[in-house]
Amino acid sequence: MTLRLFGTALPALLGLVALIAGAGRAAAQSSTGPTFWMPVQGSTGAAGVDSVFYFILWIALFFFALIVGVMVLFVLRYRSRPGREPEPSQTHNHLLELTWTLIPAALTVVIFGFGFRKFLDLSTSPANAYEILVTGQKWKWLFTYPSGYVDDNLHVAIDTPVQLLITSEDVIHSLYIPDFRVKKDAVPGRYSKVWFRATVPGEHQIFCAEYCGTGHSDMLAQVVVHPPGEFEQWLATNADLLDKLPPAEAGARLYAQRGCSQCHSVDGAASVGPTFQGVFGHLVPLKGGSSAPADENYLRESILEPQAKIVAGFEPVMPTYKGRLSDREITAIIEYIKTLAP
Amino acid sequence: MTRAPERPAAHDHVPHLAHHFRSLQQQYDAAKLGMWLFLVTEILLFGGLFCAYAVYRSSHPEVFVYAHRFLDKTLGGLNTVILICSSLTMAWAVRAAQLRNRRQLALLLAATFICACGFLGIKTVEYHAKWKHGLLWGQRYQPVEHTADQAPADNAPLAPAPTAVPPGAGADRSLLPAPGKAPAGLAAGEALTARSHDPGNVPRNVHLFFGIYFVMTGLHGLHVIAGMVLIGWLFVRTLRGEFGDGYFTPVDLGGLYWHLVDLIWIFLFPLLYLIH
Amino acid sequence: MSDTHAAAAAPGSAGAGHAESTGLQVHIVSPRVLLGVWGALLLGTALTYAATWIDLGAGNLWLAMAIATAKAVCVALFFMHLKWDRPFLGFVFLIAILCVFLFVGIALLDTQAYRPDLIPDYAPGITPPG
Amino acid sequence: MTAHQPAPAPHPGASLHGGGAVNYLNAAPGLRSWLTTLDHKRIGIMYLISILASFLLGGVFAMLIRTELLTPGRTIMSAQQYNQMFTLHGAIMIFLFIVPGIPAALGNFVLPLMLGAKDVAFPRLNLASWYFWLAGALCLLFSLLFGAADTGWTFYTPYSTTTNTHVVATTLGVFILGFSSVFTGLNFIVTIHKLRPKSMTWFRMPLMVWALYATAIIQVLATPVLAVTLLLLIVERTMGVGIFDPALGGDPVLFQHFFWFYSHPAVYIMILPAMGVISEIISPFSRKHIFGYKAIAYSSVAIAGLSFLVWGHHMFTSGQSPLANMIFSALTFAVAIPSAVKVFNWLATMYKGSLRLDTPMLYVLSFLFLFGIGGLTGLFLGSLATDIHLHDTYFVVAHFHYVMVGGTLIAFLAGLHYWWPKMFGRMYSEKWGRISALLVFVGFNLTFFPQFVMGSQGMPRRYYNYLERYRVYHEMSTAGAYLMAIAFMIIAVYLAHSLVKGRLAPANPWGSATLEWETGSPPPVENFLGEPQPGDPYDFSALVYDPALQGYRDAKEQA
Repeated sequence: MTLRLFGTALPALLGLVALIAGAGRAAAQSSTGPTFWMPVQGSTGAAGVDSVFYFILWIALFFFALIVGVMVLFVLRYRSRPGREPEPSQTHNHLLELTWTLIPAALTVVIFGFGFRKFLDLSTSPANAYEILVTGQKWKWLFTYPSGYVDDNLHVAIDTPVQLLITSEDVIHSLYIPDFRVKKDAVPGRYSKVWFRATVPGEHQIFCAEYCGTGHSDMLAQVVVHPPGEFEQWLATNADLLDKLPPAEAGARLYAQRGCSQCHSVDGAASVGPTFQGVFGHLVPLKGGSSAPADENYLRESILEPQAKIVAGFEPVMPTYKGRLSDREITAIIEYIKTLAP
Repeated sequence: MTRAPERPAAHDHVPHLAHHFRSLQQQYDAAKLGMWLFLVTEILLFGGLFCAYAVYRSSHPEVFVYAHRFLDKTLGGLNTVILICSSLTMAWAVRAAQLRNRRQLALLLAATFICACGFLGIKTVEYHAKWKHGLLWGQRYQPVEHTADQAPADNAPLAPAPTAVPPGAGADRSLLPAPGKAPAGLAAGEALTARSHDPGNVPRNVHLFFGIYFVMTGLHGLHVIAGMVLIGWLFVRTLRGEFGDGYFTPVDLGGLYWHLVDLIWIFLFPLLYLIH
Repeated sequence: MSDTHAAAAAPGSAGAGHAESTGLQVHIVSPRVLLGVWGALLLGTALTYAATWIDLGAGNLWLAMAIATAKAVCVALFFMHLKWDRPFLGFVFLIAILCVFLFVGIALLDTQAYRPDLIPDYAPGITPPG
Repeated sequence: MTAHQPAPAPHPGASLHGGGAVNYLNAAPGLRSWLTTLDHKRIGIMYLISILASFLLGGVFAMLIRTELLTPGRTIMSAQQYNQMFTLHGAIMIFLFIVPGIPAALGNFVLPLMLGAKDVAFPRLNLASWYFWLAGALCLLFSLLFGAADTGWTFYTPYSTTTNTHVVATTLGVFILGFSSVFTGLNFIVTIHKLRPKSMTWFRMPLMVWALYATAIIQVLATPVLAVTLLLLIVERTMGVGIFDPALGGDPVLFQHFFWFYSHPAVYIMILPAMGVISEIISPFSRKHIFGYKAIAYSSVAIAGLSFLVWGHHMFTSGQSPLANMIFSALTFAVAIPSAVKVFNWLATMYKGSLRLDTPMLYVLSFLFLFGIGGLTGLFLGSLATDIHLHDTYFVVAHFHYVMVGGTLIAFLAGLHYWWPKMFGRMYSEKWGRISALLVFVGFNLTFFPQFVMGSQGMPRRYYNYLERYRVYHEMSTAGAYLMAIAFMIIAVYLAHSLVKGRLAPANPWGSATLEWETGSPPPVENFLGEPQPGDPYDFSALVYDPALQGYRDAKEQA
């Protein structure tokens, strides 16, 4: 019975070991491409982190194989069966115990040192880094460029050191770019710094890694890594969109970029907040039975003092946008809402 | 630990010896170790608050220096003295119990209880004054105009209306018959009037100090109340004559608890009231 | 951890007595000691109070803490019987203190180290009074 | 050795119902006699029932979570419900099940028996701790019914101070549970120091006792800090004292220091007793003296000590200063060493033995396998560079579950099967025991191994929705979870069945040399009918197998 059990258990567990090992090997010829364990190495820092990862992986695999190997060996050799008596052996052996205390001790010191060195590379940014202000808010990332232009995706130039100044409007978020092996909490009331030098053009996923409520898993964005020269172009065309575009169109862009879209649909579907579709010029039923006409003033007030009038059936969860949207921007958004007839 | 099974198990011959102990000595040692471990948890409980205090004092020294002046050194000092006296009576009560002096034990427990009441009474006066002047935590920190001048009059209920009195003089009313030289009180008064003349000097986030003040003294106050319940219970058992025959473990343990409450106040007083 | 090999407990000194019917070995603190400690504590309080009149800058905090610690030691040793009890109880007490120091120490070290990142006086939820 | 026992067969208290012998189970009838009992054995059983109930509840939540995650976006519940689910799953499994699991349930039952004591030092406190557990559980249930917290079991500020769910009820529940945990720990420390018979010296104590001792130290020293943290959180929510809320000038990172000062040692509260159980079982089932007794004993205490120095490794990305990061990372690796020592000693114990692969031993073997993975993956998270990438991803979730489920839960099952005959005087079905042990092992790996991969691929934890690229891992994980659920149902069935139909258990079915096996199964109310004679707890030379008993007895004793 027991034997049959292990007959079935063994292949399973050995298969697992083989899987990890194989994966480790496949990865060990570390190309920049994605591997079984790690996503693309999209930045200069990534390679360093991965080298530590695989270093530890090999040590771990060695000890795991050792432990399980010895265990399985003993089970096969010493399992009790008719006529099998335990053979006498030492109940302790200081030399042996000292060895298997000191070897792991030494190894951990090495692992720590290696990991710490790479950590320093990650955390000390070059002086000439291009600075971008990152603001987390429920449930949206905002990226403010030196020009003052704000976008909802992180656009950077390839092979340029970029320093992110990260903060939060409300609760703790965490900016996480797996391809760059970069993660830093966005904490209200402080600026955290993190830097990278992107090496792979194209889009890279941004997650929020610190739990921040209902929309936590939708608090996504992209890093767009521009080939040489294109970043400046992109910034120039987007910088002054309030001047370039008619208010309603600019409002549409702001609606998408400044987080309105997280809670307010434009297709009539209610989500965290009421939809924008067909709001303007109609009576809005308010909490407590009364109602209010949705004119420019009502919309402006709802943006600046969201708690003033709560639409019936919704929670008072919207943060104020006082100081976060300029007057012109608010006007533009209102113009956009006007265009959203049912 | 009042739950320690000191009470005699019905079938026992030796009174007060629970069935699973071999000797009273073993039972007594166990109870004592248990109580000390309980005190350890109390120390770490307050340890958290001391940590918060240390962090905010080091990050907002100006707030602490400014705000502590609104606390009344005199009342704080008075409470310290009261607690020290209660510790004496409690320690003496243990001696009385050991010597089986039931009457003395009852008296000393009563004295300790009265001290505790006094302590809470004075705390109430202080809290009330803070409340009156809006010297509270978080958004409730809404100091009334020129709180500064009135602050030393915290103990108004004890003193004649402080309005006419020069700033700071209010403080000594509580102790001295005539208004006049109470260095601490005056020092506070001058400092405050100096500040209240140019509000530019008033640091931001003063409410942090009061948040910490109320949390620390509040939790300590709760422990005083718990101690009073404990002492009251010991008092009743004494009247019931349970500690007449040299059995005194509960008194001993209650004493340990009460001394810890005193210990914590010994640190709270200088940290909150006597910042320089 | 020798305390477990029990029985012969605290040595009864000066005012030592023990309750026959219980056979407990306990030290009974003499009134002289009690009053002496009480006096010392009052003196300590007066000192802490007085210490605030002289200006030692940061020294004041440490002075106050030193006096408070001295008072605490008095209470622990005499009122709480540590002087005559099993040393292990004192050891337990010290472990607790040590833990608090560890906690406060590291928390302080870290918060001071990251202070430069903080936005000074950040408190949007507070409307500054006055 | 068992001279104090009346002649065997029928064994003292060997039967549950009547059968002559009076034991702790049939001594006093009626529910009331249970709810007011001061007998550590009965309190242990009450704890066992309660924590198994909460394990069922937490397990149901786990299945709901895995079902929801079967597809990206909505599968069966809303994001809000999902967030409350994983919060409750965490809070219930940690504070109601794993923390009290081995110490309060199994430990309460066996500790005095192993020491040769009549009871724990403070039986009333012991009962009180159970009632505190009950009160805390009720608080959590209340919050569950009226809109449970959606903060995650970590209650991070400022989210926990601003969300409009019943955070106060949940935190209050956890706060109260803290008392039950402290009282258990305090009770154990005093019991171990003061209630051992003269001849039970420190180094004759079974390693389980050492483990419980180390655990108790952490419980007493760490839990109060959690208590004050939760108190501050509660006053913050109810009165707006802004100590941790940045909106009021507070510091949220300080909250994390507070929280992890308890919650990291807490994971050792969860794993240390498990290690004790392993040490207890591996030796008799190998018929070999435990290897390196002192090393294992000291490593337990060492882990307890070190556990207080590493909390900051939960905060490498939180804005903790690089200095603190370095210190904590370095210290974290120090904890790895005593754990490694234990594993090597366990392996060495099996060397040249005669291994009986019964259910408890199968669980021990899968513990070595799973805890091996759990421990080694800890290296990735202790190392700064890699933790930055892996922190708050499924890699952490997998690591945590490999240690807490693969480690603690598996050891709990091992202990439950090992002591089951002693607790209830009945043997369970060995066949089904082995089958379900294997199912649990396979199901567990299928559930959590894929989470390592999706974690290092970047999948963040606590996500309701996820990118298509992670789907396959989630599907594997969910499948494994169902397999495990089936295995647990099988276990429940055959254990329940054994209570009524199981073969009567002998006093010493496994041939162990610790004292609890010297008394009847189940033990009499007084634990021992005579004065127990402590010897070397891992010397089996005096024991012989007696087919008549279907168990072991002292060689000198007449059958």
